[in-house]
Amino acid sequence: MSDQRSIPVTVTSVFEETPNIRTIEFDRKFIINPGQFCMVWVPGVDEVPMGFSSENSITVQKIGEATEALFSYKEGQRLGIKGPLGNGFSPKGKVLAVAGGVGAAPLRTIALSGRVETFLLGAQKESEIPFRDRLGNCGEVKISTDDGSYGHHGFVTDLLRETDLDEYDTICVCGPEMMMKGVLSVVREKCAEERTQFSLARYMKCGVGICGSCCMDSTGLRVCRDGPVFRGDELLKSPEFGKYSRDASGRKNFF
Amino acid sequence: MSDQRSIPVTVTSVFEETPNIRTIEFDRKFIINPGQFCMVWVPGVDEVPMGFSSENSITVQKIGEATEALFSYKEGQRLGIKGPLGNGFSPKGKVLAVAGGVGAAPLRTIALSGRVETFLLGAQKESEIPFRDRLGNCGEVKISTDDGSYGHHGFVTDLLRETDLDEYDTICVCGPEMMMKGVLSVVREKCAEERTQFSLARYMKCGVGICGSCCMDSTGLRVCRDGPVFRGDELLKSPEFGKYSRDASGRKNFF
Amino acid sequence: MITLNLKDSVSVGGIDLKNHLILAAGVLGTTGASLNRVLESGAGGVVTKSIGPYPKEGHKGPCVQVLDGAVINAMGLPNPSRDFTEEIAPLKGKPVIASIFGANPEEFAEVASWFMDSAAGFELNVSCPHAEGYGAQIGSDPDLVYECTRAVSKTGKPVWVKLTPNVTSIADCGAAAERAGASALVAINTVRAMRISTDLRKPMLGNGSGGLSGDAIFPIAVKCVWDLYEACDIPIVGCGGVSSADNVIEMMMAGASAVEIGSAVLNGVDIFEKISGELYSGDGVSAEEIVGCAHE
Amino acid sequence: MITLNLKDSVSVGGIDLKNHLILAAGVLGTTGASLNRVLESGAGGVVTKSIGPYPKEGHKGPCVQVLDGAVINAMGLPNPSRDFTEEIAPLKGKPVIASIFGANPEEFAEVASWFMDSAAGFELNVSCPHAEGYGAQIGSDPDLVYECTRAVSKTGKPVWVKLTPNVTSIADCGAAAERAGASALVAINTVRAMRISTDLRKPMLGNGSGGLSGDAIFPIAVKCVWDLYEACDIPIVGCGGVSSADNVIEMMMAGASAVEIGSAVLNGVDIFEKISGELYSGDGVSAEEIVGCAHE
Ligand SMILES: Cc1cc2nc3c(=O)[nH]c(=O)nc-3n(C[C@H](O)[C@H](O)[C@H](O)COP(=O)(O)OP(=O)(O)OC[C@H]3O[C@@H](n4cnc5c(N)ncnc54)[C@H](O)[C@@H]3O)c2cc1C
Ligand SMILES: Cc1cc2nc3c(=O)[nH]c(=O)nc-3n(C[C@H](O)[C@H](O)[C@H](O)COP(=O)(O)OP(=O)(O)OC[C@H]3O[C@@H](n4cnc5c(N)ncnc54)[C@H](O)[C@@H]3O)c2cc1C
Ligand SMILES: Cc1cc2nc3c(=O)[nH]c(=O)nc-3n(C[C@H](O)[C@H](O)[C@H](O)COP(=O)(O)O)c2cc1C
Ligand SMILES: Cc1cc2nc3c(=O)[nH]c(=O)nc-3n(C[C@H](O)[C@H](O)[C@H](O)COP(=O)(O)O)c2cc1C
Ligand code: FES
Ligand code: FES
Repeated sequence: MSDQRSIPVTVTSVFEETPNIRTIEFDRKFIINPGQFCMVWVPGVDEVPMGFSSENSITVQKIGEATEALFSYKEGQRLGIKGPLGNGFSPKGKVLAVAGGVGAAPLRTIALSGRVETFLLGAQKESEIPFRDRLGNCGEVKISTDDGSYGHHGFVTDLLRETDLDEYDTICVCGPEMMMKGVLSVVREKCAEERTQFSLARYMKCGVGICGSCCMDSTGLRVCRDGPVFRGDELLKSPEFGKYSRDASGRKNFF
Repeated sequence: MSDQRSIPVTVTSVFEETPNIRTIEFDRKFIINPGQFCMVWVPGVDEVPMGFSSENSITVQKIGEATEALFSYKEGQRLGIKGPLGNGFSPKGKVLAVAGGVGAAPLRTIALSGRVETFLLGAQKESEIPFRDRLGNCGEVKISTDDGSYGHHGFVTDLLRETDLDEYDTICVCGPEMMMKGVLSVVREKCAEERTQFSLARYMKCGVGICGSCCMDSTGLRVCRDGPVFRGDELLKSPEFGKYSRDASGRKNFF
Repeated sequence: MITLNLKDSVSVGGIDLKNHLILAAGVLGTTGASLNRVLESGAGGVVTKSIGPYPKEGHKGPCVQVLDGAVINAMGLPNPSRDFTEEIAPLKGKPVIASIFGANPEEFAEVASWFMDSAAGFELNVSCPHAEGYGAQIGSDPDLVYECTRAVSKTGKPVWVKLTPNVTSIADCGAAAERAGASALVAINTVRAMRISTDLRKPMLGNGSGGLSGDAIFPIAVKCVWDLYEACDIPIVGCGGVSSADNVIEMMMAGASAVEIGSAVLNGVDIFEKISGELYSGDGVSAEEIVGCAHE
Repeated sequence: MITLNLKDSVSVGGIDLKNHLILAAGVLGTTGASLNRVLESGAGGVVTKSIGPYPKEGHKGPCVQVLDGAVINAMGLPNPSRDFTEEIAPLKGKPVIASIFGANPEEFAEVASWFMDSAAGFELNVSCPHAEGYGAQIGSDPDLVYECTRAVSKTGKPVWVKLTPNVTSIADCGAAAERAGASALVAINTVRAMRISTDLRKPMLGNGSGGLSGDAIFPIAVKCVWDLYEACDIPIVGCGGVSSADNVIEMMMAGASAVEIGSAVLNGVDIFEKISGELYSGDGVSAEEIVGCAHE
């Protein structure tokens, strides 16, 4: 039973990616696999899962109580970081990254290591694009916006459909589940589901694989520990992926 | 805080040294320094300190409840052994061993390793001499008996007085405290107290250095952990050595 | 090491198990799929997450810290309440024990009524140390233990009562459950505990304090099992810090007829398989031979 | 890490100490020489072995097992009784706290009377979990805690009352001691526990069960200190599993004004010096600043 405790860190800088997304850098580097996450303890508020967006940062989208509290964090303030947690991506060979919104955060760690050939990034509108010019040295970055205010007018799945997947050895995906569901059907059409890796989000209470709140149907695999990254062919078998997830109490919510 | 737990052992043989002394061998070898001891758990009875008389044996003199119970042990029966405990002897160069009765037990471990030049052994009478022909290959074994029934008629201190201590680098002593007190005054006369090492016995409840029942005046050193072996020059400063010891309740008993 | 002989089925407190190793309540027990996974990976039975009369979201995080080889948690009994019936419906017939809680005998009876069909039996959580009005707040009072147990034992289904060590006398609570018709006692739930981050100057759990589990509490659990074995005649299920086959044997010698395993799943969900691998052998002794043998 | 500023003297519950680190009762406390050695090796104060109205030999061995990073002991309160006065007489004027026990208020008062001169104050052992008729058998009943405390607080000397975690509410016991005039509360004594040798099929302590101490109980002790800090106004001395400077700070943040250290002496008698070395520095904060700060 190895320790999984909250390590205190001090915020060293805050970068405003978009009006709703901020990258918080701290004074401690964690040894991570790309796609691993941490449980971020916001003292007095809550503890929530966040992907590492680099070895010493998280990138937070304002959603509710904990993320709003995080949003107000300034240099010098302290957080607890429990991690790295989960399996992370296993990028091999040429990598295609497919991100929706803040889902770019964990994919950025592959890009920072110079291993992403092509990065497809979808956002609602130009002002909502995170990590602009901060994605590391990818071969190519293609952006889509729902309203067409920047890049391709449409969804990131459109960009994906145009892409010759045979050129890539690994496809790594992270974003809202309905977007990932769309990605799954595209890669399936192109018979690439086995080399596509999806980073899932489920309600996480412990993050370390003991409480069971993040388990997927019908394998019972824990997103926090057996995941968060699962292969497309695994997800195709799941009655849950793209259909529902469970809330804090364990009740199902359908997307 | 490293483990100090009772390890179960099975008795493999019992050797009758004398009518009152038996050597109990068990199926597990401990890595010991000569002079280290163990706490012997006699299930259902008590736990008492005993020197290792070899890496896989203890040698027990029948005295009271626990030792009587041990005395009845047969092959196949089980004991708990906590150890090795304490510092043990630090024999260097040519070694002279001086034993009284069952005090020969811890000294035997030096002899078994072939490092004893001369072994002086005192007993009450011939039948009470332990380890006859079983002391390993000492250069020489000299025996005294109180009643003269074997060897020198008199005390082991007489043998010591006749010995040229300058020939030895280390003198290791174990036996009843009054005998050791005698030895201390002989070695002191011969200015050898600094290279003489005495193995002491005090009432031991824990054996691991936490309870305080074995502490010596006036240093407060624990016989179980800082000892049981102390140099003669240290003991000369002790107001306790050769005068009194404490019983199970901590009250002083004068010799 | 002593090994056990595993018969076709192990019956403890009215419930038929596949072996002596049971998943403890609240650990990987939120969904039917997860419970099924643990059964498939070698558990002889599983206890569900504790289910109460109303859905609960539980405490704010951090809910769990794993430090110095121990776990502290303050989940706050999150549960989907009645919706949980559909989680375990597909497991009907398997050794699934529904852990239930309530604030009074009526609530216990009501929650129990939902699982009459799907569960092999009930485990009453009168022992969670960090849930206002529930758990240990009931389990510390032998009269309330009696009444809540009675309310569920009336159903005729096997009722295990899970006790808290955070009382002056666990034996009194066990005896009350026994009088009320419990078919087994489970000991123990977590031990009241707290850690504080000296850097952040705040308790490390969102709820402030929580419950200690894992290796650290094994000696406490053994003692509780021992005391219950002396005081009661119904079977005891040992729980707390079990992580090896030797721990299982030790619990049994103290008086446990089976054991529950929680925190040790942190070492891997295959912990049940691993322990069984060491615990059972063709020429092992029968469990009856060693249950309580250290009392002799 | 936060460090503390060490003033010339630290006063806790009416007793002047040399620093915040005190040797816990029953550990290396059987003789005056041993207590003196611990003081010389850096302890800010020392508590003696618990002394009772009659000499006691204690339980049969094994009395102590150190396993899985924890200690279990069942010494059985061995003590020389009144003879102990001569042990600590030479230490007069030093921060020596006499731990005393009795079966009733009269016995407590009598034993206290022997040490009026030699001890800086008293610590009442109403918390040892393995001594028939003494210790926790008194400490589990707030009324008895009140009476025994009252009997000694009448002497006018500082009285610390050492509490057991093996109760439903340690706060109730602490409040009783406070009402009776205690000048500080010490939390905690050992936690009821037992280990069994699966090879020998017998409990590993001569007495059967005993008390758990060391690292394993630190989170339990922190919680007890926390609860007492919420319930009482007199100073609290934290005890249980403290083995590092960070542990000291954590206990203080939970509400302790000083700490006692027992089992960690297994790491070496110089543990006090080692911890002070890390705990204190010229630019450290004052202890008052952090005592109880995690409650805010
Ligand atoms: C593995 C993983 C990685 C993630 N990485 C990022 C990231 O890099 N950046 C980012 O902005 N967000 C990330 N999230 C999502 C993030 O955890 C939620 O946005 C956050 O928990 C919302 O908390 P809140 O208190 O602000 O919102 P609340 O008001 O409490 O809830 C709003 C919604 O957020 C989700 N949520 C709340 N609490 C949790 C929880 N404990 N676990 C999971 N979901 C929760 C639920 O869907 C909930 O309905 C990740 C989630 C997971 C599971
Ligand atoms: C370091 C050390 C090494 C020893 N080595 C040996 C050895 O190799 N062979 C051997 O025969 N004896 C040895 N002894 C002595 C042995 O421990 C006692 O003879 C034994 O404990 C007696 O126990 P009992 O129950 O039979 O006697 P009891 O009837 O209980 O007591 C008789 C006397 O034995 C001594 N004694 C009893 N219990 C203890 C105890 N827990 N610790 C210390 N002394 C005790 C006391 O002096 C007591 O008065 C050693 C003692 C020590 C301290
Ligand atoms: C994360 C977590 C959640 C728990 N939830 C519950 C619960 O819902 N109901 C319950 O009775 N016990 C619950 N427990 C207590 C365990 O069932 C078990 O009694 C305790 O953890 C001791 O066993 P262990 O040391 O094997 O973990 C929980 C324990 C943990 C660690
Ligand atoms: C060997 C041993 C003997 C003890 N004897 C006493 C005692 O006589 N009186 C007492 O109040 N506490 C006694 N205790 C309890 C300690 O004082 C302390 O409360 C407990 O060990 C927890 O602290 P620790 O984890 O630092 O050891 C004893 C503990 C040990 C390990
Ligand atoms: S969040 Fe607890 S098991 Fe995944
Ligand atoms: S016997 Fe306990 S300290 Fe030596």
